[in-house]
Amino acid sequence: MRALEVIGVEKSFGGNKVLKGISFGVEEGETVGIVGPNGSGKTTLLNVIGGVIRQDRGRVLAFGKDISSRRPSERARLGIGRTFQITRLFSNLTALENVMIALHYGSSLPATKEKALEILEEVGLSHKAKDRASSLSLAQRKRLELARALALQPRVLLLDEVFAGLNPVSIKEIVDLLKRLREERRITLILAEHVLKALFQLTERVLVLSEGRLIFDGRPEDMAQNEEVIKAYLGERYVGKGS
Amino acid sequence: RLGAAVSFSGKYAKEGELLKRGYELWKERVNAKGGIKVGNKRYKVEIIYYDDRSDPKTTAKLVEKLITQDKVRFILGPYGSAQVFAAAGVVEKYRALMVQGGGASSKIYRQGYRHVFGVFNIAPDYGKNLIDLAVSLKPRPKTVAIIYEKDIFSEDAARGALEEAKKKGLKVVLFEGYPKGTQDLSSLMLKIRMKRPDVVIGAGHFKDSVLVIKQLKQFRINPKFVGLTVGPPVPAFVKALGKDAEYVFGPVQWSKAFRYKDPLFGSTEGFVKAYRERYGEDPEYHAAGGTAAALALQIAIERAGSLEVDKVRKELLSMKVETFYGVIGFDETGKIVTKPMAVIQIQGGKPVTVYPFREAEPVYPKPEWK
Amino acid sequence: MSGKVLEVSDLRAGYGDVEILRSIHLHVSDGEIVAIFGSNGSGKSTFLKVVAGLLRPWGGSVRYMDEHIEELSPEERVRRGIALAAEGRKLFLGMSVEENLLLGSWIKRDKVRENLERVYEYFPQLREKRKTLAGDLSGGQQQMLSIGRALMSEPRLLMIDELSLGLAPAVVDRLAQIILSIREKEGISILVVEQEVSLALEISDRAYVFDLGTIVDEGSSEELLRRDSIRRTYLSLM
Amino acid sequence: MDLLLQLLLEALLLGTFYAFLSLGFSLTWGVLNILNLAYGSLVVLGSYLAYSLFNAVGVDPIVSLPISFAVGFGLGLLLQASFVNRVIKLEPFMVLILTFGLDILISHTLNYFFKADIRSIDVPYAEGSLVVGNLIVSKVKLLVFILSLLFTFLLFVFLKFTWTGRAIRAVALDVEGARLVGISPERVFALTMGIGTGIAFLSGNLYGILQGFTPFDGGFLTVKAFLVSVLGGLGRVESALLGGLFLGTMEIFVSFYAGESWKLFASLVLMILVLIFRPRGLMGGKYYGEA
Amino acid sequence: MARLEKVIFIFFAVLAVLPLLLPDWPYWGRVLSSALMLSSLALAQNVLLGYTGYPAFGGIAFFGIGGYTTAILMKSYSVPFLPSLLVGGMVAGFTALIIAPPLMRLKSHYFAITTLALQLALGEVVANLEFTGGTDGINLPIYRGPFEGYFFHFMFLFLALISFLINLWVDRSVFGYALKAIREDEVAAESVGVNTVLFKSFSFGISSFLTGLVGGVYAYWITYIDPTSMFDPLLSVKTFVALLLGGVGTTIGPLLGAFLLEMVSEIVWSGLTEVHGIILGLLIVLGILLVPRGILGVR
Ligand SMILES: Nc1ncnc2c1ncn2[C@@H]1O[C@H](COP(=O)(O)OP(=O)(O)OP(=O)(O)O)[C@@H](O)[C@H]1O
Ligand SMILES: Nc1ncnc2c1ncn2[C@@H]1O[C@H](COP(=O)(O)OP(=O)(O)OP(=O)(O)O)[C@@H](O)[C@H]1O
Ligand SMILES: [Mg+2]
Ligand SMILES: [Mg+2]
Repeated sequence: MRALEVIGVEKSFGGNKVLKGISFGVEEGETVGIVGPNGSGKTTLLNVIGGVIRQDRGRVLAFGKDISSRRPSERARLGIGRTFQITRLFSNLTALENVMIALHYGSSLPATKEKALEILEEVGLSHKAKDRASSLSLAQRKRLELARALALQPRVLLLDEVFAGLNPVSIKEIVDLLKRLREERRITLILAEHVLKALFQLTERVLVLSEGRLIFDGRPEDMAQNEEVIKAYLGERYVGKGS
Repeated sequence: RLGAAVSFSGKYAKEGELLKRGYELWKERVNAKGGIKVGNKRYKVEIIYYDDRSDPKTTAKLVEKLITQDKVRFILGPYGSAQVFAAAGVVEKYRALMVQGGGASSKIYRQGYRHVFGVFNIAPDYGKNLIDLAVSLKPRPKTVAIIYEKDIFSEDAARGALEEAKKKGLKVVLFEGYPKGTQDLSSLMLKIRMKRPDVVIGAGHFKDSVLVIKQLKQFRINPKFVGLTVGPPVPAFVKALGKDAEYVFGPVQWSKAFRYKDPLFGSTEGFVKAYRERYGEDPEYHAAGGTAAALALQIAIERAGSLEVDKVRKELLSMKVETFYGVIGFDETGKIVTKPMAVIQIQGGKPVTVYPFREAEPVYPKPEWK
Repeated sequence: MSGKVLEVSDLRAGYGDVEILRSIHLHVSDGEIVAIFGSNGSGKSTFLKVVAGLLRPWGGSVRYMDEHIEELSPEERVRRGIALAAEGRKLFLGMSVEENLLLGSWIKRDKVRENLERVYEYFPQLREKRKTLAGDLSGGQQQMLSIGRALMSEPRLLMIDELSLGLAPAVVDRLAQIILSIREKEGISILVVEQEVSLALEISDRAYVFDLGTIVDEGSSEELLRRDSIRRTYLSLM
Repeated sequence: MDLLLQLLLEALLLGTFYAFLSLGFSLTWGVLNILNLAYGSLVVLGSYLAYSLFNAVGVDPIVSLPISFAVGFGLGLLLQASFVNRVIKLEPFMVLILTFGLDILISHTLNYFFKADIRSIDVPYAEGSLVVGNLIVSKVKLLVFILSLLFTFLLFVFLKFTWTGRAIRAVALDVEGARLVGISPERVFALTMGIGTGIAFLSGNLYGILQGFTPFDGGFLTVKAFLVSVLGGLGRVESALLGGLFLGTMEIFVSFYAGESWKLFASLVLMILVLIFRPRGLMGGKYYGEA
Repeated sequence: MARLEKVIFIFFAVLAVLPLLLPDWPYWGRVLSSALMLSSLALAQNVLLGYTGYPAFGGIAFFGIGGYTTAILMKSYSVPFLPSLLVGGMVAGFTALIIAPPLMRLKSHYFAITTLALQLALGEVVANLEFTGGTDGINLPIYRGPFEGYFFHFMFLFLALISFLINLWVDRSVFGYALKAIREDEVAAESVGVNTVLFKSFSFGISSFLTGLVGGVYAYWITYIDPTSMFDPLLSVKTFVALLLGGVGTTIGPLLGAFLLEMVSEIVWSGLTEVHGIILGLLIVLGILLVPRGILGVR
């Protein structure tokens, strides 16, 4: 079954067309990378799928259900979890509480707490459980966002630049974590990402956005050969270096 | 010991000050005679005052404080119907006793309160008297505009005027209220200016009266008859407006032209004289009302020979005494039912009684503003 | 002058009573590009904040052009030529791109126009978006604006936190070129925090490696690039 | 027809005064992100200053205008030095309460010294009114109108054509960001607070000429200033003018056709609707300090 | 924390027997009632501001609604007190629930001021209508019945207890966590599955229901109400000062703040009646400058 289907989505901000007729589908358990120049509309696209932004035109289907006009919270409960490019944590609450809130349809409080701790452990943040989210460093915040999204038991995970600002060690850890999740729970992953090295370890399929248009949909290897993609996104030098 | 929460500041500062003078004059007079006689003991009178800033809920709070904290059982009323109204509930709740000469709204007496008495004729009489006078003048006016401040007293007074005007066949071209504390009546003035009424009645308090006159002049509105419920008899009215105050009419609860005997001052004249000696100007009705309220309370206490609220209350209900202020007697609801009102006009910078009996002839129609 | 634009010794700093930086020794010479990398949460950003004056050091000394600046306010430091493109960017989100840039030249008001042209040359995207509110920019565009604004004050020492954060590869490339050419043309010193180690070492002359609030390694970039420990931890993984 | 003209005239005169009155308020709001609930009381303070100067020393209330501004400016600096700098870091809502406390403090202090009596400054040469055809204009209103217009224009020029204006806004948006480009936020705060309070005093001076006032007028003046700021949208002098005229017109027409008593109600409801449906004011444009 | 909360229950118990112990009850009864009333109001607002992050500066609008509903039912329809009160609270609560979705799109001081405008506007409406008694206000019947001198003390004590329990529940429950998430970041809250509109409306409704109840009891207690006293911005301020003084977002803070503020202002009021306004203003200013986070503040 298709985990996600985006059909002809358009969005503009005050005359500025940011998404122009985007359509694609993602199978359950598949991992898809979204890349593209800065300002090409990746974040906007994730926001439309997550429901934070309402599209002007087009539809979004999840597991066959039309969710185009559902609230973000409903989508979350349908199993669409996400992280934000510029992190949006509950900054005055502790890391633990941040995760607990996402778990809030769980059972009793102590049980929830235990579950939350487990998830923090999973993303390697259990030593910061009692710290306030606002005191975390950038990378720690990213991990916490991931933990919070995982707490929803998502079937689809939208990740907006999770690797940005992470050092190679952390990147490796997160990559491994995501791989494991994919295997254990068949989670569908959609990553908007600039850290291609990390991305390519995870995915077999890349979508390239440019000025709000989908200009490429295919394997990473082919992407590096695609003239248009090179011009719009990668730059000559990247190709030169070879990947 | 008595207590009073009166307005010394705010909208009603002028009237409140006069009321206090009335209380003070009474106190000094009584204390000079050795105090109030209860049974065979005499008690010196002491009055605790608080300033309610012309704000009813402050009044209520202060009266509550007087009763619970200062342990006062007998309250001399505040100035202003709204204030009296607010105080009344508190007095009733604690079963204290209030005699007041500062609130005239008829609403005060419609609450079924048993511990509140008042020496003012009720507010509709203010309006009624003004209209009665107006229609008795030649040439008989045909149209009237009535504007009022939206407070418990003024609205009541304005309705009195409205009813009387209808009864006497005057055409009411404007009947409109404005909120408390309004400082600019431009839009009302524009309306009056359009309707050109013969009579303008303004129901409000001192400050409103001054404002109405100023703005009538500013908008060059010249009715034949201008009557204001509160203000004209107060000396400060003339002071504030000078020449513009001339020929304005105003109803009074009491006039120094009254002729009565009095147990404390001997007679109305005696009261006027005492007041003049003490304060250097003639008394008007606000002060007189204060003195009269206190006097009524005193008489009731002395007759009861006790400081128990219930006994004093019984005496108040049954009393019928002649004082400088007129005959004081109350009905079941606590309002005075035994005395007349009058109307004055400012002439030569002084209020003179022109109705129902004439110290001087009323000047009518009123000359234009200059 | 000792030839050192920035010289930090035995610097300690933290938040509340948690010590984050313990005894940092670091310097930047005139015209040098220095990179900082290291594990997450090791205090890199904290260090830049201290140099920019946004955070008071607990101890140690910070000297800029041979003068102690520990007590100076951030704005005074800007006046003397220290600019920071901060983590979290600190842009004026409710103002247009151009206004953000203009304000970057607050202390060089007479040369606004020139500076503006220069920055637009470096970042043509910003010229296109110059009427857009900074808050409506995409993440990468904001990063450019942040660096552009820092350049507007004609700094002597330019500090950039997370240089390539969220930028498309093409932009990263260009940025690397830009950094080098800025140094070339303007002869200023640059201190960058960068996670992408190969990039960091490529553009810098020297580098420091942070871990847990201390410097665990340092040296010329070429040297570090060859060093085994670095290769193993930071470069071989991918 | 005459009536309509008359009403529009009144609206113009009143609205322009409201516009000027609100400028100081919207400035401190926009820049310092301080919703100064004590603003009205500061205005009233200005009225009492002019009143005292007039009654005690005999200074003409027009001559006292520069004095008012200077005193207000000084007071602004003082306020700034004594707490605004500390408060700026607090949650906006805390500041709201704080300034309300300040409002209570000022109004009750005034009440203590001046009592709650209604005072007025009578300008002898502006008494009475002009009659043009069937229109009637009170001279006082005309005078206040002209002065308000003049000051509004001056402020417009200052904000529009100076670097200071830009710095002021930068600080409003991101204090640390401003520091990073070399602006001293403290100085900008001081300046803004000074100008804002100066305007409060100036308009207080005008208010005193316009009509009677009491120590407790501050509350509803704050409401007016707030209304105008919200109606027009924050941040621009033009918006304030629009907001002022809008409010003035509405007040005049509502009080004429629906009665004086519904005036405040109408403006409040209007404001609520505008806030909910056009939170950026009628002129659009984003508020300062909002991403 | 948990221990401190036990202390609060003891405190409530003490308050319950206090009427038997204190001499000069009418006086102390009044003071304690005021303090308990303020506590309830502060606790009610705490649900909204402390946990949900919405400062309903004009929350006293619902005090007015509750008070007037109760008063009108009792006076014009001769409904007994308790049913009237309950209806009063519910009218307040439902009104809040209904207006919440559009109103709560506004945040921070925009929300604060809009609710304040609402409060003033309602005051104006009430002042202009006939059946509300207009500006004249309403005189309620006077309570004559068992425990005459203590009745209102117990009523307010009961309300404060209820409010406190609700706060405790919110502080600990899953529901409360959802509110806290809204307080911190609504977009993020939505993204983890919290229906923000629903939850914040509920929070507003609960807070307003409590506020409405307090208004109803107050009206009956004070016996005379008018628009200025029931929609009084000063009461809003006092509520929030109590709340902020004690500590927003804690269960005990509001109680502590309210008692502190009421005791201090009682002392000031009875000792220095003439200048109490000045002192009150000064206290607010100093209080916020000195303890900007509240005595027990967490945020
Ligand atoms: N709220 C908004 N209002 C107006 N324009 C917006 C808004 N949000 C985004 N934009 C514009 O839409 C375009 C796409 O932005 P988006 O954040 O989706 O880009 P992106 O692909 O995620 O870029 P990056 O890689 O830099 O994060 C940008 O040009 C941006 O300026
Ligand atoms: N405002 C703050 N209050 C308390 N602790 C903080 C604060 N900011 C950062 N920290 C802590 O200080 C440590 C160092 O943070 P810093 O941001 O300097 O790290 P960094 O090296 O820049 O990490 P990253 O690579 O993730 O950006 C972290 O453990 C973080 O939790
Ligand atoms: Mg993005
Ligand atoms: Mg960092």
